[in-house]
Amino acid sequence: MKKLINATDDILAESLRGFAAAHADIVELSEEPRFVMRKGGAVKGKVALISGGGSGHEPLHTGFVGKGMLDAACPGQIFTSPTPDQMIAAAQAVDGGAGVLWIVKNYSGDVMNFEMVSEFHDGNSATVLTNDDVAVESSTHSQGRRGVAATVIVEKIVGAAAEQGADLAACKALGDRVNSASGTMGVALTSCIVPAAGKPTFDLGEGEIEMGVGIHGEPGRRREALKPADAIVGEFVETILADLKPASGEEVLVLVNGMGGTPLMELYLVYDAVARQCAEHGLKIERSLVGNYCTSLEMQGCSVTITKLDDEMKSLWDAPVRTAALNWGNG
Amino acid sequence: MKKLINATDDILAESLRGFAAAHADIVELSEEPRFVMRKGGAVKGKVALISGGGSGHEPLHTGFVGKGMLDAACPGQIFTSPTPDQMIAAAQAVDGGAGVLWIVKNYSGDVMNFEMVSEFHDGNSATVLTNDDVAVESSTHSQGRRGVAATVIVEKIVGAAAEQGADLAACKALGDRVNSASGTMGVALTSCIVPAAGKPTFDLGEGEIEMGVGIHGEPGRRREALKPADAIVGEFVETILADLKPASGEEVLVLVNGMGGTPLMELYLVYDAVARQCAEHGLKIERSLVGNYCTSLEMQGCSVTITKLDDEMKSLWDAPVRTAALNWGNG
Amino acid sequence: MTSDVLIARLIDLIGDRIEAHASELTELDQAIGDGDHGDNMRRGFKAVSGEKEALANMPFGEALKKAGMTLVMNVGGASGPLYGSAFMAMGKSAEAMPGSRVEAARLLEAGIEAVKSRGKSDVGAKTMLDALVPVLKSIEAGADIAAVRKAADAAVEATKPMLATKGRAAFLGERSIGHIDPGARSSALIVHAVCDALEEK
Amino acid sequence: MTSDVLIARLIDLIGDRIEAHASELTELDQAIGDGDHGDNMRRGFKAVSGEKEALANMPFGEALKKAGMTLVMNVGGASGPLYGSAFMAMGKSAEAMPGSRVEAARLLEAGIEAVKSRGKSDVGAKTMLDALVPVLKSIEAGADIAAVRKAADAAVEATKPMLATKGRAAFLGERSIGHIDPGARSSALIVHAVCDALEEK
Ligand SMILES: Nc1ncnc2c1ncn2[C@@H]1O[C@H](COP(=O)(O)OP(=O)(O)O)[C@@H](O)[C@H]1O
Ligand SMILES: Nc1ncnc2c1ncn2[C@@H]1O[C@H](COP(=O)(O)OP(=O)(O)O)[C@@H](O)[C@H]1O
Ligand SMILES: [Mg+2]
Ligand SMILES: [Mg+2]
Ligand SMILES: [Mg+2]
Ligand SMILES: [Mg+2]
Repeated sequence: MKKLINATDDILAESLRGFAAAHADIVELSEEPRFVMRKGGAVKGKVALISGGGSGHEPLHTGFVGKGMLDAACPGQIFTSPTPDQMIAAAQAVDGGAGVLWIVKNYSGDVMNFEMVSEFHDGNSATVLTNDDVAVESSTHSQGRRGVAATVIVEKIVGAAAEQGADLAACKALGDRVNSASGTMGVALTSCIVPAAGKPTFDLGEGEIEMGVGIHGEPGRRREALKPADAIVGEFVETILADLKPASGEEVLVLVNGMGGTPLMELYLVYDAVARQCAEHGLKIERSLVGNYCTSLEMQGCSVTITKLDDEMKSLWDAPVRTAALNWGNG
Repeated sequence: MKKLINATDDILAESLRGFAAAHADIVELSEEPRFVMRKGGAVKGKVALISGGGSGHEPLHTGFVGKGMLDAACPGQIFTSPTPDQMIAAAQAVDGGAGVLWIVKNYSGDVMNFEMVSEFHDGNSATVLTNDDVAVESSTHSQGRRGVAATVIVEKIVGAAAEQGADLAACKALGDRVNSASGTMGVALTSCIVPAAGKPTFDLGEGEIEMGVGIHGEPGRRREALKPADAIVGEFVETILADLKPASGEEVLVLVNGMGGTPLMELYLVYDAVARQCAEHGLKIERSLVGNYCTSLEMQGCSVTITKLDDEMKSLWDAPVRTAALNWGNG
Repeated sequence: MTSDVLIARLIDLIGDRIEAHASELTELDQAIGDGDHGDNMRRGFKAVSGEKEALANMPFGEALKKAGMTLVMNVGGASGPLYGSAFMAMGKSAEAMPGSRVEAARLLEAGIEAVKSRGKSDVGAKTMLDALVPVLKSIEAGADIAAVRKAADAAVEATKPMLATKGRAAFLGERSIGHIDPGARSSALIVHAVCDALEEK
Repeated sequence: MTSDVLIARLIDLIGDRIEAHASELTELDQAIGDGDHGDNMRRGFKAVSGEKEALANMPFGEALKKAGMTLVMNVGGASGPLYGSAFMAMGKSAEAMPGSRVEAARLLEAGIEAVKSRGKSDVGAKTMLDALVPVLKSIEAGADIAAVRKAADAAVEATKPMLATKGRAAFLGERSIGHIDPGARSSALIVHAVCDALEEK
């Protein structure tokens, strides 16, 4: 295992300290229990958006804390859901009296830990569960689908609505709507290495890829021979559109998300392929985002997310945001 | 070689098309000759900043084209300086009558190609040559030092000055000043793979790192055993400070730059180490940037740049910028 | 053995066994999960070990509840709330050390019920329940300590051909078949440690 | 051979040789450079091949100038301006096909001078000059075609122990020693191709 680290046990603490120091104008860090919150804490009268999940997906979620997006993020150990004490402390710090919206990716660990919060903490709250990964056919399991990169889009759009004063019920409804309007599929060219494990989660041969991979190095649909970007994107787009069933001429947002180890040059090449194929399907890409947003440590690969847009979602996407990882519209 | 690509010969064209499509609100692409320019082209009366260099360092330079930074960027083939026709066409497209400032990284190929431009094209122009890499002791060669990540800082600061109306001589002087105030050193944990070569440029053993590596997979100071982030950063900081000789209490900007394949989590951990060590040296980090800005394809590793700041540089750093890769201060 | 001695021995023995098998658990989790189960368990039981003194001086039920809470607040992931809820539920179900086979079975049953309701799952989904429930059955059937151990090990092996329908492995569908469930294995490790403690009596 | 035939043959022979040795050039460049020299040379001479018809119908000197410009506008990197400047300078130095050994030497010398001034370099810096200059010397010394070829190959080998002080390899310092310079090798390939063409005469 080759990483820019000191001791395995200190990775998370040191990385969060570096993050908080580099973005001291945007966030504040609580080390114990561990959470990152918007600088200044609770905003009176505003619904507080709190997300969290295992670490190793940076900038998700800490990089999305700030004005117009999350009020707090609770980072768990690498690939491990955070614990209820973190969520409770974060809620106490950022609840501005209008309630808390939890944004949770659909993994049993995450779901159970967030569920436990309500057993220890009361307060007005609701939960949006993201489950945008279309790779795994839902019929073959009872766990539902995984929440992956569309979580970024949910956090951005609902974050803007909360900033504009939407109440808890409206935020919850909007979050569910964005999630349902989104589909994602990913591919891995290489495995990630969980530091505590010290070796790759899986072994891919020189000519192999894992189609439909998750963001924890979980296996996906199938392992197959490396194929051209156009063919990979072809399968992504077909699978996502079969799920989303957009109308022809429908407006969409496209997120090409790097898994952490793939350079921008390749991500833009993938975006080019997605754009060509969306055009063939008669879809209009109205908004786009290309970069590393929901990663899986140093894994090489990418995911593509397509979200059907309506006018409200478009205007909320464009609304000002000021976080470490997304920053636009600020005077 | 595992990359998200179609044919090797099409990588650059497809990636640039994807880039231009994803950022159509910021840039325009000329495919033949190849350059990316600020949307709308020449700004009358403003010094035009043009940079360029081999591709594979994304977002450098195309990702820095836009208001407050570059007017145009000329991407060469991967790791290969662009050709004079690209530079000439870009200059014709963006020269607003106040002259062109070329920003060139110090590599013989880049220098020679940019030099040739003046033999084919006349017009008022000046060149800033960046050579911030302190890894290679300058006495052992006559090529001077390489230009690496500080180029980003030069482009940002001079870009802001040009946007505010500085003339060509002032832009040139400022660029030289920022370059001289900057030092960079990098490390590779893995090699990059040039697509046309199809295999890694160098082989590093499982426990080896290349200290002082460049951004083309060129070997650096020496190969050695993997060591903790603190020790790597220690050598970086010592070497850079020996070169910059900052006063105690001096204000600095720190750029922790990923080489393309290293996740943000590790880059922030490196930033934490840099911050601790700068504090020990009595330096005040006034500004910082952490992320993938001057990369080397999928190479794992990072570089650290320290720039001594004065008040003018600080205010120009903070000035609005609107590019694909850096975006702040815009209403 | 008095309750305080038993609690202290349980903490030591479970902690040692988890520590010794942490990489094995992680490897199992790498195959059908995300490769953190060993580290999760180790972190959790290290935190419990850190409270050994305090726990040993509590009534048995209280100690279990407190240990469960410690697991919940330190482990995270799926195993944190599951083992945490199990220990908390066991602590609630019995004030004192179980004095008989029947009481021991009741205790374990309470833990199992908590896992089922927390995980919205049951046997056959290729989870820790597929180790815990067979162990409970063997206790109820009157097995001696050696037989309980055997039952645990056999149950772990039996998760191999199962298709996962709960937890992270469920995302693999058919590809989850042929691998041992890491949570079943960690449950068996805990069962073994408990057996060791009881033998010391 | 008439000028048009020679030009066409040179284009074909150089192009073939570069194509056949592209990976070798890249491998040499991976060791002490950035691994693109093979691809650079191939791209450049492919572009020249694309203009074969037009070039063959030009006066010899014009064709060299045009070919040089094509290299400059298609190669990039260090080798683009260097080989491009060399060809342009050779084209400027001679209007017609060299008719004698002395004229041939003058032509090559013009190219070498252009490389020196474009690259601000000279022999001994471990560059293409360390292949080209020995070749010029052998021509001036009256070597036959076989001997010129040998001189080129020996010169390439002789770059191995050199310490690079120009080009990308210079950043390596001592670590550049022990490797052949890729540009010296590509220069030798071109020299070989020219020798082949002349032998066909
Ligand atoms: N819904 C559930 N019900 C019962 N056990 C479960 C459930 N989900 C997961 N598990 C158990 O948890 C184990 C995984 O734990 P761990 O790796 O620590 O958490 P995570 O899956 O969040 O990474 C699985 O092997 C399985 O035994
Ligand atoms: N200043 C120079 N003078 C003469 N030759 C040079 C100089 N710089 C580089 N070269 C030659 O160019 C070759 C490298 O060409 P190439 O790999 O195509 O360009 P780059 O180094 O820009 O990647 C070197 O092997 C060397 O022979
Ligand atoms: Mg986990
Ligand atoms: Mg090059
Ligand atoms: Mg796990
Ligand atoms: Mg090269």
